[in-house]
Amino acid sequence: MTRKLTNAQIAWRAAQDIADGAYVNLGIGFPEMVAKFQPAGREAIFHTENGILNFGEAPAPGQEDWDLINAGKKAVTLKPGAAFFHHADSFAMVRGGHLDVAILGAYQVAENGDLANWSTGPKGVPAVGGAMDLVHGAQRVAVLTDHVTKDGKPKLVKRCSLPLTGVGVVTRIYTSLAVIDVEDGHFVLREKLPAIPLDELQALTGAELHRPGPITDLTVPEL
Amino acid sequence: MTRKLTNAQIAWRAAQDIADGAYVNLGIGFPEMVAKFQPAGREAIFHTENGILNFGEAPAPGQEDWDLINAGKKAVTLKPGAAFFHHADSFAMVRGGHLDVAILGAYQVAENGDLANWSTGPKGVPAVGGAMDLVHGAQRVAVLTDHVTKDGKPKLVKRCSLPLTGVGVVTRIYTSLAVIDVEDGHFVLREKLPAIPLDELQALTGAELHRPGPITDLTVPEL
Amino acid sequence: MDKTIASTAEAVAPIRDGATVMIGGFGGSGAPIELIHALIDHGPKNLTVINNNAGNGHVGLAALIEQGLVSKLICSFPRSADPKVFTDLYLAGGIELELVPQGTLAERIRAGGAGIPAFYTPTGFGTQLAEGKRIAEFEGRSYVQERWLKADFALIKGELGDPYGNLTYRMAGRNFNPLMAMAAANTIAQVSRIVPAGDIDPEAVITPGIFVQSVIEVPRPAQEEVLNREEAAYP
Amino acid sequence: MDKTIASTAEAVAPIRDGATVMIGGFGGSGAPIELIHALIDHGPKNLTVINNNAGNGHVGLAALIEQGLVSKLICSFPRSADPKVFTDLYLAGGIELELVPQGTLAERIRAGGAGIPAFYTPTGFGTQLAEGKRIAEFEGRSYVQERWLKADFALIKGELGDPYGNLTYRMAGRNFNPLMAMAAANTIAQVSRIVPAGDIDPEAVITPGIFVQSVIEVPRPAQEEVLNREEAAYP
Repeated sequence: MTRKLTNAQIAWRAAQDIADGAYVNLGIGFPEMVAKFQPAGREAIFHTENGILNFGEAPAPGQEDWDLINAGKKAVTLKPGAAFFHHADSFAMVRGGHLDVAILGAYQVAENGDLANWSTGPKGVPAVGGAMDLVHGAQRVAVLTDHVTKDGKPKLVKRCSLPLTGVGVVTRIYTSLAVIDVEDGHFVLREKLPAIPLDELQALTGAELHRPGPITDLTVPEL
Repeated sequence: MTRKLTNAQIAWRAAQDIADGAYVNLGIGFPEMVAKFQPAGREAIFHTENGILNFGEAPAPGQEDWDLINAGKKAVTLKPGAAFFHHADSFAMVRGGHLDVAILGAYQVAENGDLANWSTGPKGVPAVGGAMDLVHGAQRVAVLTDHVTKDGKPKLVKRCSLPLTGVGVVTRIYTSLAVIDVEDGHFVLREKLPAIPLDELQALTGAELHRPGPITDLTVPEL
Repeated sequence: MDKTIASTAEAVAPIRDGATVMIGGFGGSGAPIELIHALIDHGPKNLTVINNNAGNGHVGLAALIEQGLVSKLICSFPRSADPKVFTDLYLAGGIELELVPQGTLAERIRAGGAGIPAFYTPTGFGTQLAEGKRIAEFEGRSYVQERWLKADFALIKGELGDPYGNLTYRMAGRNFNPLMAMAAANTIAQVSRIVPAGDIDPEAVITPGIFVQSVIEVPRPAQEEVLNREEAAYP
Repeated sequence: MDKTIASTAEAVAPIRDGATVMIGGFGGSGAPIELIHALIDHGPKNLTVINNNAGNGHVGLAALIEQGLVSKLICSFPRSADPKVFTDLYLAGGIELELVPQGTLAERIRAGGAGIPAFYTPTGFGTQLAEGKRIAEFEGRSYVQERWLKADFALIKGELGDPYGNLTYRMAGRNFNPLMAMAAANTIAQVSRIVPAGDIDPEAVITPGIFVQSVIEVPRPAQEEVLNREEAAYP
């Protein structure tokens, strides 16, 4: 039985929650994978900070147009019904609450919804991009993450120790082991891998997992 | 000898100070006449609050397009090089200091540059339009006005008694008798009609007319 | 995705008593006359309306006011060639007026759409229209704090629309329409023509569809100025 | 009116030591490479540069930094495929960095252009990037006060330009360019083609000419991404 979801599987699970017609911003990197798992019959319109709505997949190699890129500076294509706009209008969409879902990566998420995903501390060159804007305004702010760090420490914590991206902003967390909502300052467990016992999941989580309702099996296809 | 300029002559005089290539907003009504006296060889680009740059004269009767109007809701035409934009961009041009000249009418102008031109008091329906915006941001804010009210009272005063449009905003006043600058809280007389003696002009003005430099004859063609 | 709706009546049906409704247009240019008339037919009461003006003659916004559906108007310039409907009601104490400088009105609406709860502007400083407002100094100059404006609905008028809600506008009919589209929870756009997705060049889109909830085709829309010259009245 | 200028060298000649210069583009898209290279040839020192990024490889903004002309950078994301030039200089203490969230950067630039000295945003509240900034509550939610950004010069890249300075942009090359045009005292635009006045549909103009001081035609402009794949370096 699956003991841990791959990044693609986490992205697949997140994609199942995107409603037909939703406006969605996917963070640079791993969250970008969500786009390819959009369920059939449900159309999501993807937004990128640098001024495109309704862009599509990467072009074939050699077909790139470097004025047609996403926030990760990767070449994209357009779908019918696309639109271009400048950066102030783009972030009006974000900050003004017009996006339905923003999906980001995380270093840490706290049970009060605080997110840390832009800086691992004072060393190196700091860079924030649009993350601090994206956590405000979208109706749902979801996080995709491994349940623990590479050395096995919890990424879901009582309080973030790393520099914050936003305060009380995360609404749902899709991890390699579970689906967890943030409600009233608590982690609420919604789904978990059948192979992971509850006490083991709790031990890998830095704050209490509340269970006010039923816990569904987290089942994801092989990808 | 001319004892008083007509409105057209006041507008003509104001037009002589508009430099080639200037971006200009003309207030509704009497200031709109300035456009037709633009000196030959000097091109002014006219801005209207409702979102046009580089509009031209009224179309022939019957040729009006009611989506192509100015801030006074009069039909206009376009010149080559025109542009349309929305109201927020239009007032970004105004408030952001991008206009060279705004020319407005006045009920009263005070020697400290205060302008009252939107309300004659609490009775009736108040209406302000773009006047309070236009007095901020343009490099020069000029006023066109009769020197006195219909019943002979000064319109150039020590302090405005009517509700203000803006505080310390007017830089030059073109009246039916004179051209007066506002500098350091004083009226500075620059030009006057030769037929009007200085003491008579002072008597028709509600605050002292300073004369730090030469006073030129205000000469305007018959129009 | 298909945001198109068959009729103006269906489009305005969700607008309830007490709603705040932004209505696009500057005077008659860009004014969504057919949507306003559909709203009159629908008949919600105690509306707060945000528009630059207060209507003209007996059609469009003036007719909405004349039918007694508007309890408050937020505008910059409630004068026109024939502002009798609003003037009479206002002087009789039958309608509340919040007067806002035109540029501040535009910026407050944009702020509502952009998630900016407040901003500072030089406009209005030292005037009656800044009374009671917070003042701050930046680099020695005084500014007035103004708040965002949002609405439950926006009724706007575009030229082309597509099923995604992307819009273009006709000449200076643009005015407040793109801003109001941003600032309303539910933006209803009448357009002269609905075209298939992809027919509007993505570079030519003025209002991206994310700001629009419904699109209704109204071919050959009425111009308020023309209706008033014909002395039309609605209903 | 004719705002066209014959060469990029002539266009950037007024830029002096210590100037604040906004440079359009997001990564390489919409980046005015030829204007930046002309600025390197011109060679003013101690520039403060505002751009979303910190350059990539050894061309464009990265080359400007590599030549030692930039003393401060205001940006949101100083990372790229090859940010070595900036990274090395920053870690050696040779360049000052003001890090600004991307949406706040865009809004601060727009505010500079629109005469809005300050505004409130939810972005950054409770984070390091809001430290020392004024906080205010509106309807129970906390917001950070941010100030406008203006510049002495903006170097931007358009697609079409006309003698009045009206501009269009190519696809997502639009990004920060129209905002920077508004916020700089002197906006210099390179365009792929200068067309006669009237050739750009007034409804298709993205940057009205009032925001632009000079227009230079640079046919077939270089793309940073392509130059870097060729491992180009400037000068």
